[in-house]
Amino acid sequence: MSALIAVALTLVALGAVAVVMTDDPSRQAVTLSVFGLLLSVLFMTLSAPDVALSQIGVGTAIVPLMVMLAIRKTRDKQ
Amino acid sequence: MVTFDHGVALLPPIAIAVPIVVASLLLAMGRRLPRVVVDATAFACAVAEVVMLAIVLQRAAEGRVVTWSANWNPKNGYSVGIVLVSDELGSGIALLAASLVVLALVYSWRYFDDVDAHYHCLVLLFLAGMVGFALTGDLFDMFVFFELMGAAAYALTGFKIEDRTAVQGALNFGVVNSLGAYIALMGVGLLYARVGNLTLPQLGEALAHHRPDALLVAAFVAVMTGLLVKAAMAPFHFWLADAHAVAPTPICVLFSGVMVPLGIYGAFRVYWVVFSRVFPVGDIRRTFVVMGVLTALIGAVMCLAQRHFKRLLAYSTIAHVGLFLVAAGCLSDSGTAGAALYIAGHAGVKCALFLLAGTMLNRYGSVDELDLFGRGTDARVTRWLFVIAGLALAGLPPFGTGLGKAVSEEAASHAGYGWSPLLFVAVSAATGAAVLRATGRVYFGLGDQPPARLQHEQTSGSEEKPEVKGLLGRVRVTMLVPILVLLGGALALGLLPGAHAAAESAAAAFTDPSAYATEALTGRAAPAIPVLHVGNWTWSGVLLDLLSAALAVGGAAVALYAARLGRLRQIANGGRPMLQGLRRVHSGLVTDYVAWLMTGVATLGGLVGLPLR
Amino acid sequence: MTYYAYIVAVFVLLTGVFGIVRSRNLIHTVVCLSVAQSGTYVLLLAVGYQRGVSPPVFGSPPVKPSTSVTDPLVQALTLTDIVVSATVTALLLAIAVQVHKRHGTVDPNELVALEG
Amino acid sequence: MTRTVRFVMFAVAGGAVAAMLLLGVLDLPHFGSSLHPYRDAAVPAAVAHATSNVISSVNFDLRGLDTLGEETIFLTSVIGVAALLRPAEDEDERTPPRGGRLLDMTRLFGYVFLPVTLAIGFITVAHGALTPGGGFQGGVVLGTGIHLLYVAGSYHAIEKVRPVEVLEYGESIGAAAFACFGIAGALVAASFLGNILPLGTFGELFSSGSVLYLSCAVGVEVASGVIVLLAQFLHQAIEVESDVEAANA
Repeated sequence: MSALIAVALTLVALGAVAVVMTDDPSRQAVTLSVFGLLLSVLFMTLSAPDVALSQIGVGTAIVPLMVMLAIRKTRDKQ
Repeated sequence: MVTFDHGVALLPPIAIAVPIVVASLLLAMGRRLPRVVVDATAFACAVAEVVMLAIVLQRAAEGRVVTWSANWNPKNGYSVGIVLVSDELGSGIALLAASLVVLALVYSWRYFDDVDAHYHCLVLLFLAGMVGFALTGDLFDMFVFFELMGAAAYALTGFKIEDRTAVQGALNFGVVNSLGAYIALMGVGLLYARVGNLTLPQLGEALAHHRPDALLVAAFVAVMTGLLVKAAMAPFHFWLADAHAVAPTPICVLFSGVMVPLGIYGAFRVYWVVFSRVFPVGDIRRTFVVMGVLTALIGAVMCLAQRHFKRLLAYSTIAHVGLFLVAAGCLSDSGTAGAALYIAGHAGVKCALFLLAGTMLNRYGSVDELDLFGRGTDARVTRWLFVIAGLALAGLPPFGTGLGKAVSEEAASHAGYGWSPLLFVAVSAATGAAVLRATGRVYFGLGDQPPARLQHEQTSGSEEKPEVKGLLGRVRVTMLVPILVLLGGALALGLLPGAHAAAESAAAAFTDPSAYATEALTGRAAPAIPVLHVGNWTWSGVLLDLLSAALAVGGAAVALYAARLGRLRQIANGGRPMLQGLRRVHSGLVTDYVAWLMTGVATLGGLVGLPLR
Repeated sequence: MTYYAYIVAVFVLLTGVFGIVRSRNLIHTVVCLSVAQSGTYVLLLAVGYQRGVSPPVFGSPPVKPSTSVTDPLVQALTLTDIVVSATVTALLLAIAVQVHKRHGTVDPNELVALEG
Repeated sequence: MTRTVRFVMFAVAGGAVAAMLLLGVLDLPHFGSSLHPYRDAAVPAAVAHATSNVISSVNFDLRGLDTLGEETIFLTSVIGVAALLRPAEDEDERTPPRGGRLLDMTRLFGYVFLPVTLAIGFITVAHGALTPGGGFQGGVVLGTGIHLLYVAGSYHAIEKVRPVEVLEYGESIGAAAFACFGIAGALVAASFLGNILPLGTFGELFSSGSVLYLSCAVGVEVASGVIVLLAQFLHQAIEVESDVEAANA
């Protein structure tokens, strides 16, 4: 179990770096969604299914969807 | 049978819940109701809050009102629940919040005609957040209500979506405050890991006389960061000028009058109950005083350098925050009392000034001091209100600001900071001078006609959007009454014979962590605090207050006629590069602000942690 | 492993902050803020974790309650934290959309309405 | 400040903050240890109130006040977003181009997956006191489920199944119900958010007293709120056009 947690933690850390380093706006929503998924995996390994469930809904669906719509709205039309 | 005391103990959570219920109803019904009903409902709700909180305050004078939610009262000093602890300062600042909301709602009667009840809903939810934050005795619950205040405040700041400064200000405010809150949450996590509970009294008892190790330093600094960001301590202060300058005028009243002081209140609440028995007093006192002086000086200089009148007032709030931090940072009863009086007096005067700025905006369509040169000479009543408020801001006796300043000066001198009267006089005089200078230009046409060419690198305030449809020919009664009430309140605070004594005993309770824990965890009354029989005014205090009022008038005159004073101008020109540098630091860019925020956290960490090595 | 989870929490927080500092797009700024907040989730859940025990839920399948479960409080706090994150993100995204409309840009370093 | 100066400043300050926090976490109890005093008190407390999901017990009973605040934050942001994304004075609403008839796949999606998602959402809300999940999680599932339709490509399909005005009522009623439960607790059980309902039997659906109903209130609020919130963004992205944008286009 410990090994699994260590892997999940490492993936979360890498995911955070990936989100922060994503400069292309159109890929922002995708990386954020993947990061959200990695977090919920981590929460499952930490025996927190309630939190994982919330995180899947919020972190991988609602927030990325809002981000996507905001990006769509703010894209420069040239 | 519910006794009266038990009934009072039920009031604090009800005071949090009532605005939430009313806001929900207004959200559902707002579109169908005539505007006057929406205004009246929100107003009635805020008045009910004032009544409830006044009852709690009345009772708190005899001992803290302790409320455990959901019947989870502690057994043997341990509880799994959340506690609300209303002492005099806590319920007092909650009462201040509710009163200011009442006045803000009167002032915004028939404001923003074309939106649903959203504005009213947000104001009431903001109030719920402030009351919850002031009364809670639980660290995580503080974070929750902090975020509630934040969410409502960000939306209200950006409420004028057509105004490009407003949306930028809201963004800066939202990012910086939220980041501060998340850093604070890291601290909450660290403390929970150490203690295994989250209520302030249980944290305080568990940590009393604990060795200040690295975990506690990190936790203290992190939690303080969140609260001091709200309090706009330098270098966390950047968001304040941006948000205050652009928010709707009645909202500025709530921001400057009570939200920012709530940050200070929260910081010192957590310090006293949880950490005062952990760290050496000298280290923490030095931390607060150093940061306070820095904040006061930056605020005063930037205040003098503004032409955007609301931004000028915002920087003056920063300057005063610095003074409050120095006073409360002395970590003595009288310092705390001084800060409390000063905060209350400042709320009256500063809020009156913001509302006056609103009348300026709604009559002339701008808040730019240079643009409006001589435009207000027809305002026979309002202009004198500006003058009175400007003098009161500088600390003219017998206004409450003067009383708070005098008590603070004495407390700071007593704590070994002999130079403190100089700081208090200079800073309050500078803010007063800035207000009087702007008043002189706009409402009396004094001074030289300003050059037409606009200076760059400055927010002018000429593009600020009015908040009513069409410009007003004269100031509405609903706008004038709150201004008079606020100035009257500030005056009453200084004239009320028992004000200082009451503040001293409230402060003595505030700074007593073991009494707080005893009452919260055992329900036993803590030993009563002997009432001090101190008068309001001392001769030295009155003289220093008069001095700063005089300096404010003189400073304003010098600023207005600087062009005619050749030598002075040369001296002023010498300081210009420094001022330009300071201006450039206040860049309006959120990326810069976050870098500064980290610098501030590191500084706090250094000031608290390094002496412990 | 003793401290790895805590270190990752601090790392994620500071990575998010770094993202804000280097941001060139307000949407990205807001996203980085939520990344910074994720650090607090990790810290809280790590603090409440106990090796080899089940979650604090006894309903499905019904089991006899015992105290060898992970800490329910930090999980409740994290739930609240997630809600806060979603709501703040929503508000800030809405503001960012308006900033774009009024300033014609989403580069945080090109906003010049509030200087000095 | 130039970008370089800002980076240097962050590097120095961030390094110091990292050092402070890392030194701090090294004083924490070891990861995975068995020392959790709050848990040891919370589990019996949850059992005493016949709540099988201890997290729900913490959320709605032991620390219900936090959740009141949390749900109020949610309500605030829904109102705030509605206020911030309202059409400005200088903006027009445009009708999005009609996308022809609905694709069969979308129909399938709507008629098959939607009910499944909704059912899962309802179950999660109703069993919040028993199994993992609760009002918030279930509400999120319900609120998001409908927006799968947008991902599947049909904005008009969402508009049909999403009566925003009705949902605004749901949002406010859910929020008001939670606060009213709190006040009712104060009046009936002499403590704010105190339990006012029969506790029931541990492990059964109708157990845990008020927790079940608070969870449902949250479920209604969150499900409606999520839909209203996303509706604002969708509306903004698709139907509102400002002069600035019209000029750019």
